[in-house]
Amino acid sequence: MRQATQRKLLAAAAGAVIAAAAATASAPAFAQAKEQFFPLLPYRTGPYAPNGVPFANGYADYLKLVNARDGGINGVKITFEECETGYATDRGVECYERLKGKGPTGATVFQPLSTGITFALTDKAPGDRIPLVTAGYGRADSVDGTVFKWNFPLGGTYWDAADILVQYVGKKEGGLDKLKGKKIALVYHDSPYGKEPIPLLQLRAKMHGFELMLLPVTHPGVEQKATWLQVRQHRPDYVFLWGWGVMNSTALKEAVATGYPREKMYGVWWSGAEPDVTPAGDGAKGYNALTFLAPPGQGQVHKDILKYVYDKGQGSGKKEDVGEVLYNRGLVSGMMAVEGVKRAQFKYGKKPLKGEEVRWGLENLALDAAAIKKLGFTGFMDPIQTTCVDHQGSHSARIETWDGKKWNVAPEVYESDLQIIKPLIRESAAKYAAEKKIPVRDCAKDAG
Amino acid sequence: MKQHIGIVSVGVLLLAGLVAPLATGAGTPGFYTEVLLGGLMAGVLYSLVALGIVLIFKASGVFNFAQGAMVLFAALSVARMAEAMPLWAAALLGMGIMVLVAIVIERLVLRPLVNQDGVVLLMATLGVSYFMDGFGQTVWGSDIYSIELGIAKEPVMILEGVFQGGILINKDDVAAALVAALLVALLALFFQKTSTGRALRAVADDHQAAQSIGIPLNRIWVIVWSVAGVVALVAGMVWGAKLGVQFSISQVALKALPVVILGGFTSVPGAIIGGLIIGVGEKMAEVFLAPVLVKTFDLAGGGIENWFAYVLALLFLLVRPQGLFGEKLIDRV
Amino acid sequence: MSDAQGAGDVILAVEGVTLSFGGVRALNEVSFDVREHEVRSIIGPNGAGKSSMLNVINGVYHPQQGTIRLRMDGALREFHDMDPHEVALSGIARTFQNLALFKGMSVLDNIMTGRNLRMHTNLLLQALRIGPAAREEIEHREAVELIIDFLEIQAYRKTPVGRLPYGLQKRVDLGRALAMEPSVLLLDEPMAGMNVEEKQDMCRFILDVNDQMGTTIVLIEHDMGVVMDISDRVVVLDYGRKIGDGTPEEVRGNQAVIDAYLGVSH
Amino acid sequence: MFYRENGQYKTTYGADQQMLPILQDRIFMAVLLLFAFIGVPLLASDYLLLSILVPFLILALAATGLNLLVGYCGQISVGHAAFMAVGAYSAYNIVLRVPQLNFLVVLVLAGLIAAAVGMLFGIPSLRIKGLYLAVATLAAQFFMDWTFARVKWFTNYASSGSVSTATIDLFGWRVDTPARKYLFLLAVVTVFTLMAKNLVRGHLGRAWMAMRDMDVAAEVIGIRPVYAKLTAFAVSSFYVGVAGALWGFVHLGSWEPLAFDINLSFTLLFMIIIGGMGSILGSFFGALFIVALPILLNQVPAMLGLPLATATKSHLEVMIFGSLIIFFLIAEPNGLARLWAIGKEKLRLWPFPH
Repeated sequence: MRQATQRKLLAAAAGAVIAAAAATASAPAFAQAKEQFFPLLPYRTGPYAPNGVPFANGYADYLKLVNARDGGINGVKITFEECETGYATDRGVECYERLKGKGPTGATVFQPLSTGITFALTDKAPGDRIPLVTAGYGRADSVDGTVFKWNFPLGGTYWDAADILVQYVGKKEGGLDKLKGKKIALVYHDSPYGKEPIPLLQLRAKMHGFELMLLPVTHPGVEQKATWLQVRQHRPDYVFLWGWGVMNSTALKEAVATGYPREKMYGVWWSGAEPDVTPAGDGAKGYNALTFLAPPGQGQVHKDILKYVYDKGQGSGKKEDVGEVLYNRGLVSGMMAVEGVKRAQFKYGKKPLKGEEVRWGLENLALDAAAIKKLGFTGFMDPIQTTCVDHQGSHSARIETWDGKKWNVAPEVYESDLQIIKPLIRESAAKYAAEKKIPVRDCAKDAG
Repeated sequence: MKQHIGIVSVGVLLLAGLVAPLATGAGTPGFYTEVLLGGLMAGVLYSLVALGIVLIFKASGVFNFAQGAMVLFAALSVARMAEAMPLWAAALLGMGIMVLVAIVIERLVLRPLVNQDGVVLLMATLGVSYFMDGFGQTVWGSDIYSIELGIAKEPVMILEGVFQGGILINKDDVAAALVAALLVALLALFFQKTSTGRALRAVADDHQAAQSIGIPLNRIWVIVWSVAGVVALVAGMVWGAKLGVQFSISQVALKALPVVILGGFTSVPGAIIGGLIIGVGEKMAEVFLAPVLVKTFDLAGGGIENWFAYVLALLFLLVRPQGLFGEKLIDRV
Repeated sequence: MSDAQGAGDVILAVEGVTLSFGGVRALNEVSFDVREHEVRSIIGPNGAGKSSMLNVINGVYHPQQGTIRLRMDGALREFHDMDPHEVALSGIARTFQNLALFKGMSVLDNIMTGRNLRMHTNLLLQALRIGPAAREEIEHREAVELIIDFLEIQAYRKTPVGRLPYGLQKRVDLGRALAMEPSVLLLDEPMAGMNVEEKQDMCRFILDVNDQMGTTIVLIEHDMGVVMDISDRVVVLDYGRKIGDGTPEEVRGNQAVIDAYLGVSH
Repeated sequence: MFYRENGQYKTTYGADQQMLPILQDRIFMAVLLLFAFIGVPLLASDYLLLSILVPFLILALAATGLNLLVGYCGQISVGHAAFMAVGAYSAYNIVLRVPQLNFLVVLVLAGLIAAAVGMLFGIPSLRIKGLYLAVATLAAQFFMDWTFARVKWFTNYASSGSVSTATIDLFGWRVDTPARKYLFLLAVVTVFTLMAKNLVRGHLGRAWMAMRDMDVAAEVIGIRPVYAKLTAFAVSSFYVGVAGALWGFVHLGSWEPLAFDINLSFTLLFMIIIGGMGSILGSFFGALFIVALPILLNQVPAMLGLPLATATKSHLEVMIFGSLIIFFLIAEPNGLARLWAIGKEKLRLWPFPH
């Protein structure tokens, strides 16, 4: 008898599931509200959650700030929805499909914070006419707007990062020519993200005669004993760390355990946040990382966020985490998306805009020092200016060092060497265009 | 006879693999020793997870896929509770939680599935593992948390006179090894000296005999799962102290499967030795063999330690299915 | 009784078979033969090695010593370390003491598996189920229906075997073996646990098989009445040794057999 | 009342051996297929097509493949995503190197390559089973993941290790819109499902089930274990390989080895446990359930006015998966497919249950 009831319940549950699936299928038609919809693809769970959470909080908080402080973007209210990706590509694609049609005008712009998901969405975005902003990650060759019309790696790519690191250690050695005979090890996350800088480093290695050791670390990156034993065996002069999530802190711990000096370790900008160093405790002291925009700390925009968002109990995270490295990066990413919309509103009017209209805005972004100051981001980013050919807009970065308590950013600004990177970008983009049979845009004719 | 040839050849191969790097001069003796030690340390952690699995398998015939999730859950509990109380109190409370977990698992999962096929139970523990991963992170959060055992992380250089370049030793590694050894000794005492322990051994040897001397099977399961829970707690604390308490702990525990295959499903010494062999084997392979493979086949990097354990276990299975110390299995019609 | 057909030539010969597990000898230099068309019984107390004997003939166990010969294509041929499916191919079928039916399948499918060794259409044709595959399936279905009619289990065709009462399951087990159209049929306690009526039915089936299909039968059974009734010749095992061999009357008078059974039976 | 088989007599064995012996079932299936082929593409939104139906169809195909091995032949595998990867990378390389080949041919070739690899890793099943076999399939999982990440040839020396595909072109019909993707998959999956159904009804299927239920008895009645087990591995890997190729080409478009990691293997296993082991229909139920659950979790609480945090939702999701696995193993080991069958049984008797 009991079993029979159980079965009935089960059957009912199964029926309900199927019915509900059918119900969600026919998405309700949205009234033409004055709203701009922002899809968010965070990862608040899984091995990368420690890094995904602050970024997602920063991004969401900025959108909340714009609504609370300015009443939206020129009167168009921002709505947003999160869809957890767990840093997994297939989940990311599902989330993209789920969110791309939401809101009165569809999704404004996607920022997946995952190079793997970016690769997948790069194929889909042109069909759906939605731009992708990948500030500081994604495909390095997508700088080329003639091929990658919908991608915007604003502010920096991994080729810039790798190039700047080589320049920096060259300078430390007393000139790039002094790198001859040196050994540089790349300890990288074994995914498109970690592999992205390799072509540039190989090119630089050939140019300057240093030896490049490639040491991949498998997802999620908690097993690095063997990697660091190899570091100990070969004693490279520098270690470049291209890690993400738990991999970074593990790398630092293993470096401590194998006695590799942290002063000779340089992380990419995704390996230089608080969750990366704090688990390693004092062992992380002396470790360096790049920071391209948004160093840690608080400025005008943070004051606004605390006032308009957190003091009203609307904050996405904890109050004391506002101002962390990755939080700030989320903030800047959110801001650039909003500025893209603002720019597009100049051309298309102050109404909810479609993805392809926002794309134009992102391609014609011009944030100079004055504009940045007005937004309250002074000291958190460099000026940025995009064009049809250059979807990146800024090629500079700084070096920060962990002193055991906080990140100290050195004042020098480094610029990547476009002489070296540009041909690489052109070559790679051309290969992509040929593979996918994409027509190349002519920027002189096609401004919109 | 055929069996012995298989074993001997595997042994010879393993030994050859061990000696090869030295013979070919791929590393200095000092460095070689460091790799060996690194492997042993990784192996200790595998052993600790495998130990829990073997205990449960011995007493209830269940392969506990959820042991990794239990390690994570225990470590998360201790790490988060230690934020509010001294570590020892958190650890004690953690033990209490693991006993509670054991009781719940016995009531809700094992009892209804009694006498089911081994594969069904395996899948059930896979379900338990998913549940505990989600539950643990819901209750305790999904950041990286640290457990501070108060041991310095900076390595010490020893034997500089003996080997060129000396050998780096980590105090926390040594501590981990000591803790593991202590745990095994305690378990041995528990099984030899206490009446509960002896009863557990009786069950392992013969289920019916155990029932006939009046030990309720349910209680035994609870006890065994509790013991395995405590083992998980120790593993979690050692691991957590070393690498931080984080979701991925639960995944690395998959490696315990090849370990118990190598050591034998029912052998406690097998779990320890199997863990050490896998640990040493994969580090040796990664450091010495992978660069050769990479050069020969122009691979995009090494990383063979990801599959080395499984492939080793698979090959081993083909020559000796019962593992190093396991009991021989006979199929009856 | 099947005397009418008369005992034919030797179809199966067991010679000096010894089988041990670890140190325990389950069978010790056992020899006997089976003639075509006869009903040959193997009896003995529990643990005498009867089922081990069938397992050796079946190829489930490989004996340490001794040979087994089977008549194939008119001549007795020794088969050496054959695997069970090879034994099945050479015409020996078997039922099991503890039901070994495929419990997830219907009665029909269980019996159909007995036809498997005669079904040869390849994977692709089966997947498409066209032409030869469909024809083959129907052809064998017809053969199986004959068996179902013969065993009087028409009503249970599509029932999962697990739901049938014990006596009917035993019939399905027999049906599965018959579907192989064996020349020799090994029956391991086909009547164990049955009531009198069921036993009578089963006896009838066995004799009909022996009569109508001419199948040679090797039978293990505990019910002495049944054994003495339907067997042409009987082998007696005790502790893995053969202690008696002959017609039911001869065996009944054998002192060694009486001694062996004294402790067990009356 | 209307679901009765009274008066439907079978006069030939051919008629009795039909896939759906009851007339009403045949009508239902015909209507369902008609609706799936004509109604759905007209009515469904792009989101429903791309996010639910496309992954549902592909995963149902993969789950069917896994079910042939685990549910029908009783051989456990916790590494089937590896064979999906083999299918996907094979298809990628065939298209890359022989671009003029029709994609349907590519699909079959990819499946065959996966089948060969599957058989290779199935060889240990001849000696070992259960847990022991699990380690063999885990070896397949991790070894194949590694191979595709490391051997540059497989990814055409892409520096990122990620590969991307061009749109499929079938005799000039481009599979690019959501509706076309859906239709293409539906056709492929329908054909393969029919073939799977035929296989399990034929003598090979009976051999598999016999191995599963009682391997010694199966051998004694003349079934060759080598043949039965290896064909199960081969056919299963073939299906999964085809599914992998479709997953890469139709669903993802571009992917990296991580797309076929161990979690996908577990997901496939969960599908057949929840859906029903040893049931083709169950594979579909399981796939639908697992594809739909996260989406429902995302949308239903919000509809009820209980918005959940993103993290809670995804933790809740794994908790629900975990509990459901245990629940089904305890309460209904034959999964949703069995519930369906019970429902039909009830309907057959309705409205007079006695």
